[in-house]
Amino acid sequence: MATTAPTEATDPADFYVVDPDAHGHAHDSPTLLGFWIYLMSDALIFATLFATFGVLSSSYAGGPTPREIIDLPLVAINTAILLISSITYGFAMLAMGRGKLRATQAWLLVTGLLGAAFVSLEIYEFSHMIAEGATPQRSGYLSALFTLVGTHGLHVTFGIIWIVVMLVQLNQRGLHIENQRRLLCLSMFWHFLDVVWIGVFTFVYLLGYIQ
Amino acid sequence: MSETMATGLLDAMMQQQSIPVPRRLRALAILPLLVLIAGCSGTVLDPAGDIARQQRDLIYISTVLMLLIIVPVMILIVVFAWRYRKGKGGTYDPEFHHSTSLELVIWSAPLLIIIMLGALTWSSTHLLDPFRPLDKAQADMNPEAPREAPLRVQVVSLDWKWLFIYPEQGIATVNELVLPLNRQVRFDITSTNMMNTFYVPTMAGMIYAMPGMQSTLHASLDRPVESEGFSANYSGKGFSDMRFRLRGVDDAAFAQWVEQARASGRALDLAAYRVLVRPSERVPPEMFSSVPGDLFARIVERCVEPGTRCMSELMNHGRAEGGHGAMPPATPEAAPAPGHNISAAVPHAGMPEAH
Amino acid sequence: MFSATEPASVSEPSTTSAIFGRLSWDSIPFHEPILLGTFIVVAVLGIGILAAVTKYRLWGWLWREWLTSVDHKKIGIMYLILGIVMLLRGFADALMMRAQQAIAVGGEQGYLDAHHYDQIFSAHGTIMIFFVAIPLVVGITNYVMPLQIGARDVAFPFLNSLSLWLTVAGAGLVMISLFVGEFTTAGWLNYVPVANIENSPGTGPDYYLWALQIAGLGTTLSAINMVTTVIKMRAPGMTMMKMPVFTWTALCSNVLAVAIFPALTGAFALLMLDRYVGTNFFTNDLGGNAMMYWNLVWIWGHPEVYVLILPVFGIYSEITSTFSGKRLFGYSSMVYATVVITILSYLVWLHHFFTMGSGASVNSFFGIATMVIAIPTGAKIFNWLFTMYRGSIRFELPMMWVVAFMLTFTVGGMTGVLLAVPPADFVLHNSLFLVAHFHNVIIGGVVFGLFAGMIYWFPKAFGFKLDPWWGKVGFWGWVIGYWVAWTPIYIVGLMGTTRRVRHFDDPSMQIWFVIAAIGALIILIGILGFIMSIVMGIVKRKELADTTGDPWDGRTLEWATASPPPSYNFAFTPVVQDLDAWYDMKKRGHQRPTGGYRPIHMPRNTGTGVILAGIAGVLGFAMIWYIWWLAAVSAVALFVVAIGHTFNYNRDFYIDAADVERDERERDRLAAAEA
Amino acid sequence: MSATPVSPDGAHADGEPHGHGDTHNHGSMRTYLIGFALSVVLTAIPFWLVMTDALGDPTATAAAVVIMAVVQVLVHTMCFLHVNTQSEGGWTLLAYLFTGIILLITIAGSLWIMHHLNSNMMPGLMSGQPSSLP
Repeated sequence: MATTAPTEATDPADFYVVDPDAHGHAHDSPTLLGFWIYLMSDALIFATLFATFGVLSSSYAGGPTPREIIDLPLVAINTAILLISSITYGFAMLAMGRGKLRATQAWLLVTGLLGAAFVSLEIYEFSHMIAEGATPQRSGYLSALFTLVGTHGLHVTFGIIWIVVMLVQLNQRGLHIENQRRLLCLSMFWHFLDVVWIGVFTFVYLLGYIQ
Repeated sequence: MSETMATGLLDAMMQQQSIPVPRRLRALAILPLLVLIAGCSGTVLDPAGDIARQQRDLIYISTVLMLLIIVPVMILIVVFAWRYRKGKGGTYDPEFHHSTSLELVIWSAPLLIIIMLGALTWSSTHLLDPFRPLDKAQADMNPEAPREAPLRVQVVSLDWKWLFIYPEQGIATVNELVLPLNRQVRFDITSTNMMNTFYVPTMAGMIYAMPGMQSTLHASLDRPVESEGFSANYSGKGFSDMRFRLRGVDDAAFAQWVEQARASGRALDLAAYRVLVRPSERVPPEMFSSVPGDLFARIVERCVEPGTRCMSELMNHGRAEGGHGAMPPATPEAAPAPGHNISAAVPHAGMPEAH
Repeated sequence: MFSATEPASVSEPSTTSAIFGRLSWDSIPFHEPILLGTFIVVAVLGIGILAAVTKYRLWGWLWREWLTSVDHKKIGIMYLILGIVMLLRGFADALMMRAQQAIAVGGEQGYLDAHHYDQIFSAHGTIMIFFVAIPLVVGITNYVMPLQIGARDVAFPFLNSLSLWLTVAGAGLVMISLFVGEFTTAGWLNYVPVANIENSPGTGPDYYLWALQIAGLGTTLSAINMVTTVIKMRAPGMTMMKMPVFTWTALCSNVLAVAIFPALTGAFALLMLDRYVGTNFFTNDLGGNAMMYWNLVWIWGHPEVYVLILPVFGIYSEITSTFSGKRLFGYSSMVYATVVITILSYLVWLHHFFTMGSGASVNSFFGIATMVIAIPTGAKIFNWLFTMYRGSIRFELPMMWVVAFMLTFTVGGMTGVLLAVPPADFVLHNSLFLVAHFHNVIIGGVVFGLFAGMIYWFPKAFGFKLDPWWGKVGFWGWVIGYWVAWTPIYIVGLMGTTRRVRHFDDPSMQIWFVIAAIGALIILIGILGFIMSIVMGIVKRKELADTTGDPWDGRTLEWATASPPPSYNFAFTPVVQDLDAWYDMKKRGHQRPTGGYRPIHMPRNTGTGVILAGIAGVLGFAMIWYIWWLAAVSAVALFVVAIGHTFNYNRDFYIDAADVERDERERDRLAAAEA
Repeated sequence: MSATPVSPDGAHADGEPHGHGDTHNHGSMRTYLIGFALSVVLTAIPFWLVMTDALGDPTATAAAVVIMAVVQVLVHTMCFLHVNTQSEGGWTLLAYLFTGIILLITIAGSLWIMHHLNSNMMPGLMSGQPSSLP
């Protein structure tokens, strides 16, 4: 088509969308894709932390070793909590899809509470370790462990705050299209944290334990 | 320089098989870098050791290889820019924007050069690996043949000066490195605090000196030199003047110099080391008549101060606790040098030496 | 271990330290004449500008039209202004270094002591990469890319504003470090162990870390925004293989930025933990591993070069094609080359520390991977070459920059491949040869391209061309200055001289540094020439004006709209049928609609970006000076403002059809008056 | 705000259904439940393996644990994050794969490099690793 000679009579419609309605464009928000790309970038921050943890994973410097500090049953409970919170968030999404505001809010609340339980248990675990002298300052290994697990915990905390904000906004405006979009972003965020946790419990806790 | 000429040079080079490169070629290689005038005084280009010479030759060969494509391209840029300027006679063909054969050339010409360079890189990187003894090739071919053991020099970068320990001679110097000619030297290198690189341009390439690490460099000098070495990696305030004198001397002069050091009467004991390790700048050369045999190992293991635990000991603790259990305790190796240990009270950890 | 400097005098907790942290009158360098002089000049200039703004009652205009703007064009221009202002600062550092090295030979120690010299070279590198090159590249991308794809704005206009102001906040912290406290002395990547708390207990590394974390967040957000924009906002008909080359390169560059900045953020965060909390990531003892810091920063560092140079390759492609009057030769191979470089550039970072001793196999792998990048890069050079072939080349300023680039950059590429051969790197690593190499690529590649791009698109943004005579002064100043300044540095590098040295013993070196200093002065002429070409362009804007919107006979969509473009970019979204969409439209007898205008949906301006970035700057400052209460307050404020912003659902509005019609009629009138 | 990519014939280039906007990505009860069930299994087994040392061999246990983690990540990606070739015209999948590659390069590359550095330069200290001296 590049080689066609200029035609005598041209119509602006050959060059521009003169009637947007006729083309039937849906208002397609870039938000979800943008948020997904943000999550990918966040995943790479975790990759950095995982790499650092891998490099420092045997730098005990005479301090505690994984077997001395890891409480596997506690980690198993925490993993279960987070996994259940994934499915409850899923139920919130399904309720949203059916347009049920109350059910959406209820499931969100359950998810938020499970998240809070997860963070509380993690704080308990950390304080226990610190009380036993396994502080982040003790060795490279512990620095990396606290930072990696703590960064994940921090993300979960942000997720909880976000859930609270969403509960308020759902109360104010219901299942507004904008709110739906935000809930979808939050959904990706929440499930993403669960994916990261798979890496954490596998590489930090399970492999640490058998090392 | 035309392409055919450059190809001819390549052929000449291939026949030559390997280094050294003919003088004619060298001059051509440096020409475009405008270094011709500086060529003779430049230390990287004027080596006094085999490793540095091979590294320099590698620079020449790679440069020539790349010029094979760079020079024609640069000529074409100028020619096209001139010939096809607007309204000056060059054919104007606005539809010329694709040509499969041309694109094939465009991708394959650089590819060929890179394949050649890549092969060169692979072999030279292994051949000139600083960890590799210089006589490795002969030793592999004829393991029974008697080999002269390399001279050992332990290098410690302090803030901001260089400490050289000659374990076999039992002496140490600060900011002065004296080496016998035509003898392989094995440098074991570490640092007390900052990261530096141990760099003597006339002798060999550089390698990092890092705290808690021991890196190794093999090199030799083959003609008498008075030269300088320094750190190439910025390490803080006193970095600029962190230089040492390098002298390449014959065996007799080296023996004489060792005797002179031994007679100097100052021992590098714990007290002297504590003074030395303090940050200082522009330190004049010093000599020590004796040095503890385990000083270097303790610097690497970060346990010079009595009462501090050595890294290998800490690590073995971790491993023993960590489940393997069966890890044997570090075996103390006989210190290769005469002299005392720095602190008999501290249990001696494994010497981080290669075999 | 003994530390390099005396530990910070941590005074007893007192009222002053509770309020001001470690900030005191001693932190301000009253006793240093150079700094004090600079401070006075900056303060006088600053007060002058503020007074002028107040006198002419421009605050409201500034706030409404610029600070709160979410228009990608205005944000792009502000990025460019930031980049040019910071270029002056970074170049001042360069001149000081050149002067020091030209003087300090033998017994002469020069006029800078280590403490200052080390800060200057650290600041020079930091500023030139993070606050000159990145803002200029992001600025041009911001301005041009949405126009090229026929979009009304970027995907997330508010985020765009936030990204800009975060970058400004980071730049602000670097500038403040000049007068309050100190900047880092640990090099442009704040290397450990120099930057460890034991070795640098002062505020320098903290200034560095906070400035770059804040600016880096801005850059990451901006990159996410640009990637989404290219994917989601293209005009109908513009398939991936019909995207302009600059858009392609901008896409790849921003994908790469999204991929690498996390590594930098991570590395800096870990160093912050080391410095503030006392963890042992990069310490010498207790299991820390300083090599890991180098590993992480170079995972970012090498691809970053491509983040900068890919869009610039796009600029060269657009310019070569436009001024040769031809479609780009080998468009698809150019695209493939760009994509291949994007991925390969992530596989080469170890070549920055071959000499650390990872062994022959690792070194050769990364060495060869590095060389392989030369293949697609070489293909690009050939593509530009054969775009010129059988062209009808108009040697206007942008095209002159392109030819200068091709000649300069090939040399830089060659020395780069040389450094990728590990045994050669063993003698050249950290030498001035290396420094000359990367200035060869960054000046000869990135900077030349940025000037070419700014000159090329200037008439689009402002409706008139730059003054050509001064533009040529700028051009020759840079090109000649570059070669005079950097050839001697290549030479002393081959003589085994290392970088970051402030004093030389060997008097035979001096002549080369003197020549290099002269070269830097010639570059100064180049910078001033460029600034003069803007000033004289404004003075002569009537005769340099362009009313067509298409002053260079362009080929891509940005030339289809008015110069400067209206806030909505295109009254009607263009429909793309071919590569070089605008050229194709012109060839088919382009016609604009003359009626039937519709209301246009646009994002609303907001001050949240400025406010958030301002609070982030305060948070950084408070953390640097250990003013804990202020840090806590600003952290809470940051949260409150950010969450508060999400309660604002009123973020867009419609431009009336009548207003659109008025703008478009005005454009027709001007064009008719010209004809 | 602006148009989506549309191919010349006017159809959406990314093959999305019209008019549904961006909120179609909810998944279904079925995918959530399948995902949850699989995740429970894939979490329980590795914990059980490690806590009881059922395989008796640390290397085998480690391998099993890592394999199950990888599988579970894929399960989450498909069932919870709904990444597939359709969503956002395949861009989410592309971004995911690209990130996966970069992630692997970052982690594997760092470990490879740092392992060689450590074994070259802490010969006496690494776990029985001899120095790289040939």
